[in-house]
Amino acid sequence: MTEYVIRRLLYGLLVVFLVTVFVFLALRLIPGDVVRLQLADAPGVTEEQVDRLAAELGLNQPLFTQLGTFLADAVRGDFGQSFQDGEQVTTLIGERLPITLQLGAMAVLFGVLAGIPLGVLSAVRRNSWLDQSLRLVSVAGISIPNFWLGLLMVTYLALLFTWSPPLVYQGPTEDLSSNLVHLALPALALGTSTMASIARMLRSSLLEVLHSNFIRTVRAKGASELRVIGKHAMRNSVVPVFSILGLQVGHILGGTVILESIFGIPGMGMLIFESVQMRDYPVVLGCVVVYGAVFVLINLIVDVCYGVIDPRIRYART
Amino acid sequence: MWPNAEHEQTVPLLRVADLRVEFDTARGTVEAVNDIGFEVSAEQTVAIVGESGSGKSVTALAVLQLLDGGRIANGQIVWDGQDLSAVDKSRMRGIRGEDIAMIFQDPMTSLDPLYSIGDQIVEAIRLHRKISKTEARDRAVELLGQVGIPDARTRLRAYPHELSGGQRQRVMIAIALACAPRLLIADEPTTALDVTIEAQVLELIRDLQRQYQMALVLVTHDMGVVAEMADWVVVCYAGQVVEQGPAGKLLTDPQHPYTEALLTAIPTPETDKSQPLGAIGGAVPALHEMPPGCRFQPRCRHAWQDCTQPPPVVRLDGGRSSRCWLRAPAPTESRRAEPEQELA
Amino acid sequence: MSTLDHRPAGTGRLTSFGRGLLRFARTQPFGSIALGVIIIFVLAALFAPLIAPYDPVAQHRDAIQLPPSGEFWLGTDDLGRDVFSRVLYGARTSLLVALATLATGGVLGSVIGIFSGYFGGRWIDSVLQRVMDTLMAIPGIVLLLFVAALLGPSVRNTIIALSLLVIPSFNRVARGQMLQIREELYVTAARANGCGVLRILRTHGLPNLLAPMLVVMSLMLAIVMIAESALSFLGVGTPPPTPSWGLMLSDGSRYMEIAPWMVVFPGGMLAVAVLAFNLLGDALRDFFDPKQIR
Amino acid sequence: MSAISNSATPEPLLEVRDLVKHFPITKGLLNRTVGKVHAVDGVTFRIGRGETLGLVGESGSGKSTVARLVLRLLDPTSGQIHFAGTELTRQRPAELKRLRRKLQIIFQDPFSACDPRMTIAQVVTEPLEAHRISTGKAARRTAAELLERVGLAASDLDKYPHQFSGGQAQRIGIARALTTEPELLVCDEAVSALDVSVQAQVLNLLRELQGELGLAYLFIAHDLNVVRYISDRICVMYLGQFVEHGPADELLAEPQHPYTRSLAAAIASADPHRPPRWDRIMARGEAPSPSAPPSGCRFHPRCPAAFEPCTNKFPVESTMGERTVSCHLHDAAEVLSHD
Amino acid sequence: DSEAGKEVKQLSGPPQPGGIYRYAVPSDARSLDPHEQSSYNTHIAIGSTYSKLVDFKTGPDIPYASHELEGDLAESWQQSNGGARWTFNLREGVRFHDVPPVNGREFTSADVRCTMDRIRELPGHQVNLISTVDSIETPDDYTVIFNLSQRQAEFDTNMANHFMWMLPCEGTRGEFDLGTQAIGTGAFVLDKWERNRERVLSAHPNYYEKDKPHLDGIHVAIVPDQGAAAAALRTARIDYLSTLSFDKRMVDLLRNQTPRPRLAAELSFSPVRIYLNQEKEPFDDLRVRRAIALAIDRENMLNSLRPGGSSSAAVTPKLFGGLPPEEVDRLQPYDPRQARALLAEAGYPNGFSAEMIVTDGYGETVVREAQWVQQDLAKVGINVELDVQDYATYFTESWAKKNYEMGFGLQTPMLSSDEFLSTEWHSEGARNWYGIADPKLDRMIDEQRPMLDADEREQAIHEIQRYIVKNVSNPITLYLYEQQALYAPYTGGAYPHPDYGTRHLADVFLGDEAPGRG
Ligand SMILES: Nc1ncnc2c1ncn2[C@@H]1O[C@H](COP(=O)(O)OP(=O)(O)OP(=O)(O)O)[C@@H](O)[C@H]1O
Ligand SMILES: Nc1ncnc2c1ncn2[C@@H]1O[C@H](COP(=O)(O)OP(=O)(O)OP(=O)(O)O)[C@@H](O)[C@H]1O
Ligand SMILES: [Mg+2]
Ligand SMILES: [Mg+2]
Repeated sequence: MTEYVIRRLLYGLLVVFLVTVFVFLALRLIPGDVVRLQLADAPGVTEEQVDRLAAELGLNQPLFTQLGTFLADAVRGDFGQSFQDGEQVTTLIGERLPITLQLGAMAVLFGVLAGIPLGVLSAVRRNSWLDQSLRLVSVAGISIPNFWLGLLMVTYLALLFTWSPPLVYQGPTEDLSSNLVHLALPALALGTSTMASIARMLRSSLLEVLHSNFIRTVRAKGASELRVIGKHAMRNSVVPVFSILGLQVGHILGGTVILESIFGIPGMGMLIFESVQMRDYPVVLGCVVVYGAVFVLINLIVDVCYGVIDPRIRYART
Repeated sequence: MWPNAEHEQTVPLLRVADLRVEFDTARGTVEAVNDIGFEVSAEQTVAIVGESGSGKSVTALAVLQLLDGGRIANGQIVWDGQDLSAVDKSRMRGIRGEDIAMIFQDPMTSLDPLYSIGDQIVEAIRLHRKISKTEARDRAVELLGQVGIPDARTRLRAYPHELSGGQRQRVMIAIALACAPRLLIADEPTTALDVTIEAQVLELIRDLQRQYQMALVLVTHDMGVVAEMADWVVVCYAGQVVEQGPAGKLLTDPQHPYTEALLTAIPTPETDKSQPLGAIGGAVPALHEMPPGCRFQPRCRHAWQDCTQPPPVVRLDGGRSSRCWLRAPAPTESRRAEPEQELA
Repeated sequence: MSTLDHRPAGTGRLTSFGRGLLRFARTQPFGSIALGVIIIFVLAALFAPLIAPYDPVAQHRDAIQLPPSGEFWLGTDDLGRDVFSRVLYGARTSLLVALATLATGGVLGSVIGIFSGYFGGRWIDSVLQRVMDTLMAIPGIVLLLFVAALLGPSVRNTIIALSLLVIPSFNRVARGQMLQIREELYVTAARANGCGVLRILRTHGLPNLLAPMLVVMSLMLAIVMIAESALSFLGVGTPPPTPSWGLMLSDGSRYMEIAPWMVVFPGGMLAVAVLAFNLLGDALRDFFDPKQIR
Repeated sequence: MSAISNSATPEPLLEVRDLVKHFPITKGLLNRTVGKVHAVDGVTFRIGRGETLGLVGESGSGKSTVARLVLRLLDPTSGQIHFAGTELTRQRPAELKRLRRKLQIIFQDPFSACDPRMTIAQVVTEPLEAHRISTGKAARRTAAELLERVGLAASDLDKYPHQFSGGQAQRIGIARALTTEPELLVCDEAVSALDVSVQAQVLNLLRELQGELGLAYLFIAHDLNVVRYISDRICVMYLGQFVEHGPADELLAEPQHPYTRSLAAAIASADPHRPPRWDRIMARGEAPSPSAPPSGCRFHPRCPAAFEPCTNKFPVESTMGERTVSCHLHDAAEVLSHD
Repeated sequence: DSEAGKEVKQLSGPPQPGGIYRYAVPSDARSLDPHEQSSYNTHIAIGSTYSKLVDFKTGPDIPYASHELEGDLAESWQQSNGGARWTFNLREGVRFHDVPPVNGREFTSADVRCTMDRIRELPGHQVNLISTVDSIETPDDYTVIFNLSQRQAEFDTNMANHFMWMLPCEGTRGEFDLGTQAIGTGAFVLDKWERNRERVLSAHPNYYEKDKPHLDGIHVAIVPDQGAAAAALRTARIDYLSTLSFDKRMVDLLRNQTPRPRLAAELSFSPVRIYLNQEKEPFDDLRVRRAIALAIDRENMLNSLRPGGSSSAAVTPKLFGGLPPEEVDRLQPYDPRQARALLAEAGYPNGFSAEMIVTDGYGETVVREAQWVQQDLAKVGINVELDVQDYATYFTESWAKKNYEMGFGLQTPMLSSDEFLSTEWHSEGARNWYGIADPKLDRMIDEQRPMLDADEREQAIHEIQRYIVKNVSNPITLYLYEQQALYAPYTGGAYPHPDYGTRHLADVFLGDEAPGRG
């Protein structure tokens, strides 16, 4: 198992490295002059000033030197400073990543907590009207863009209940209840598609499992239906659900820009969006590296979870 | 209604009568079991034989009310004087495992792959016995020892995939025996196993049956197994019992053309290699295209015009019976078809 | 049997296709409705110029943000353009983007997956999969913004960006399937019969891959259509004035309260289309499930 | 190792010598090989034209691996396979493909051996097209003839495999195997999955075809009665090796190797008067893993007659007429009279 | 609602002290350093924290966007030497915020010098505003004298520019980080700044105007989404919402809901413009440029896509020298007929095709306006294809590098007519990215700068603009639009100025019902 984890981590490192190189090169390819952008509204900027700023930002060096410098620094945990405001990229990410992770975690939690009962209900009452309507609900959950849900929530909660989410984001340590209330709606909007996918996936895998021989064995022992489903069928159908979660992570971490802006959450999505728009190379790169690492890590965790759930997988890997 | 076999006991432990089981499929409702009936008494071994699809497993599952998507459309399943199709769910759960236990056809897939075998045996015990986990584990060790798994205590932690097919089937047996049931239904317990292992497993079942004084319903398609194990044999074809009787008599003197054909189709050490085997032409009819009348008639070498009518169940001596026009009380010789007329 | 030989080639297939369709209609009522809806959408998109009462970009400046009426069936937008005509033409863009994305991204991802799967375990597989992992580990938004910034927003570039986004998913499924198919007994049988790699891929690989891929496609289509609208929302999708559902949705979102028709119709169409594709996907999965064929 | 003698002295159709197949067990970071599965560990046999060789043994003993090696669906680790005078292991793909026309295989599960999305016509004509023997209508005509030959109807051509019963599906497999007019047919558990009544039909068909076409069979099964019925000679395999070999009836009537005896004893019989077989079987327990075969005689941990040399010395093959056996009990002088 | 349609009035005095004023802005400052950041966000963030020497007048009796000046840190000021020497007399006893390292010490002329020195050191727009300054004299703590290299009539207006915040020497010397901290002399102390979340300000107890500010403090939330901000207004989480890009009707909807907010329409200083690259055909032809100007139905456009506004020529009308809107309309009417005629004259009777760049970086409405323009131009035969670019590409690659044919967008507002004319229309103008090179125009622009007689100079600037409309017709200024702001009904004293300052917050007060009072 440890060997497997180490191996996966090494692959993960390779992936993060590739991502970095790719994004680094791509950033230089896209048009938009970061130096001039910074001097945007300053008429009368001279070429010397442009050159000086470029030198300050390290942009006058050959591309591969820049890449090398970046990688060397990055290994030491230094992603440089934002071109925009000179803030340390690590600080910026340190501020925002936890927020995005919390939001993502809440979304996943909601998706799981709502998706699993829906899926189970659907499978157990297969082909009943309840099943059909739950299926329709879950398909609808996938069909509605999350930002659209977010917009609807904000607008109509204010209109119908004269209630709107808190305006200023508070960290969980500052004000936990405000923090949770603030993140609840976007987590709901974000988690809806996760919920829907889980419900769908769980339904079909549960149906398969419920017809399998070993479930019949459990029934033949005289176990109650609750035990059959809760203890045996669920655990056996949960692996595909986990793989969905692994895939959704990318979705959730990368798909929050609009929701963050709707709910005024200072998360990674907005940071990435703005940094790309402003060609703030160090920030984009820092974000992408961190994102890649989180992605790799979460997928590793998901895979390790497979092993925990399924001894066969554990066995196959050690 | 099947004639009551003249067993020594007066009250059978399990009585299945006129059983009809239906399934709803894409092609409409099909009758997987059309008319099956038999009785099992304490300590007796009843073998249900028949080709694939003849309804053996469905019958076995119907007894435990474990039909997945099917329903009992007709007939009775009487356990110890109680009609099982009428008892409520919780009572049925009490009967499963406690009174009637079952071993399934495929040991490879019949154990939950995610739990250790110890957990699964313990579960079977604790579902019916109010005992502590440790006590249950001790009982599990004992059971594993009985089914011949060495080093039982450490083996409790093993997962099904770590065991060979034979060992898994032994674990299945241990689970079935967990609460010392009065009836064990073994649905083809050895089909997936090697011949040498098969013999060992059958021996085990036989020994345990003696030890626990269980009645045994053995579902199989292997006449060899029947010969070794059964007191009473029920031959099924296409969802019906075509013949039943005491094992010794039935195997040596079959009273239904199907039983007879089946016995000649199986090569034995004595079969003449220079001759073709006595194959039965054609194939078992599909559920949705059953022939009218006798269901075996299209493949029967003795078929004659009466066979287009449903044959009666004819009661013969020694408690035997046969579902065949040939055994009907007043057939005139002239109405018989030429036996040579083969239907290929 | 000689009579059989005179049967024109292809009839067997045609009738079996027809039979398949009938079976589909019978066993998958939801899927059939969904298929019907999709066909209607596609036809509406194809014949938009014939159906649409107005030029979708024509601004009726005396009719700005009018509610649905006899003149403008679904109302007008903030530039006085006919929402009905725009929804029709928007179907063109949206469906084009979605379908073209699947045609490029789906095919590319599948080809990589099939290839990778067939050579599963060898170095070529490892290399391809690391590249796919990389693509997956880049946040989608970065990928999309890059393409938009690099090539500028346009329908074509939206397709490119979204294709990049879906390639890894298709690769995953196709590779998994191929790894399985590779181990199937019928593939061994084909090898024993003297079939070469290409023949095996063509006669066994592709047809057996097609069904699951079709299902993935219908599901991915939903994702792509939603992503397209998100792109428009961020201003890096389909450039105006070309109508697309996503763009209309994002344009109209600011007017949700005063001109709901601006969002209800394109949003509704989007949701219905996605729903239809999803249901079709579900239905296809059930339909192609070998257990169901019996 | 000595070659197994053969009644068909003239050049055999298939001659396999010292065939070995090891599957690597990989592990860890760099997929390094940490062990190997000794699936087939040095087997030698011959099959003459028109002859049937039965291959029996426990599950996992390497029977299927032998079959696949003979067809070159797997590359052997070492050893030679001569087929119709050509050394198969050294052939280039094109030549191999040509040779495969004469070598065909039938699998245990007829359904999974047919692509579920192909019609029977497509299934049966596939080899014809692969070998460019015929295409289109001509191929279809051949297929129709073959279907009728194996007892199906030409009208079945446009059906799909799942529309057939198991016995019919196996006939389709046989028809497909016959398309290229093979000389050797490998039947890997070809009747094991069939119902008894249908099994008899297929066995009869195989015998019939052998008579007509002069086919040779490598017949793998675990039902000894079936193997005895169809085979001229039988090889008994245990953990990748042959332990005994000889004419079918003789071998089963008077098994020499303790494992063979065990097998023969385990044969079921519908005769209710025979004593139960568990009183007869000798091999207790289950076979060890082929990745860690026991030292010396591989059967010794289960052998009731094992004595000291069995645990460390490899048994030598002793030959007696048409029979060979690898067992220390039969070393040198103590030959077949031993019982 | 019986009250619907009734105009809500601003609370009238006398101002009540106390309460927290809460409002939302769509985006936050990246840095608080006014010399590193020219952005609106930075300057409004520090606008009530720092003070300037002079500032634009605001108040109940002053017309919106007046360019009249009043003393801020300077009590009085005069020019001499024909506008080449400017003397500012500073208020005495003005104290900085009591925040280390400045610790509430008195503001003196040394701080003015520190600030000016810093401006001269760093690149940026502000350098241009004092480019004529030769030397600075600080004879005593309360006097500052600027000696200019040339006569400059509008130097005091430059000093009212938002770049001219007076920073404490501690800041310019680097004793605290100007990027993250703002310690000034303004009415409010910046207590907390959490970037992209909120800014918390409290009243400056020693503010030089004794009874101000009225408020106890200000909470500014960063709310990027307009819908969310509107929801916040509706649910009384904020008291004021500005720079709405909502449709008029949407605003009306909000206005008729409880609590009924007050609408203030404030004319933006950002001109909406079409600009043409004169180095490319056919835009080198004045007739083509003029035709484009005449082809746009801008009044209709302004009222359809924006909440209303005003026509404008080169210099925005509210500034000194701005041309009256009526005259602009007369000079540049909507006349597609003539536009077509001009095109025909220029050799394009069937029009032509061209590409127009536009960015969504200024908000979606700009892209909508571009579509409007596209259709108007289509009517006269000019087939325009829109190229929507992201802001970075648009700004640095296309516009500034003259890598375009036509462009459509907003111009960052400038605060004096000279700034407009000399940077954009002068052939050597720093932002002349249009290829305008008209010697006569250059001469006219150079000549107006030193004119001390206001009337004479105003006439000259009018003349320049007439010349630009008729003979340059590029960039074609279409209009200024109104920015809408909604105030909760319990607010009073809000008289903002369209420059980037927020000094007026010192006058704001809250009524009794204000939730911010509890
Ligand atoms: N869930 C089901 N739905 C539809 N048909 C079913 C179902 N279960 C069983 N059947 C059908 O019922 C018939 C009897 O099946 P059953 O499993 O009892 O046969 P069997 O005698 O046990 O055969 P085998 O020897 O293959 O186990 C078969 O034709 C089978 O296809
Ligand atoms: N591709 C493979 N990789 C690794 N091990 C393999 C592979 N194929 C077969 N083996 C191993 O080789 C041994 C022999 O397998 P083989 O399938 O030949 O046995 P068999 O005699 O045909 O068994 P059965 O009766 O179950 O079909 C087994 O232990 C099997 O696990
Ligand atoms: Mg069965
Ligand atoms: Mg095998």
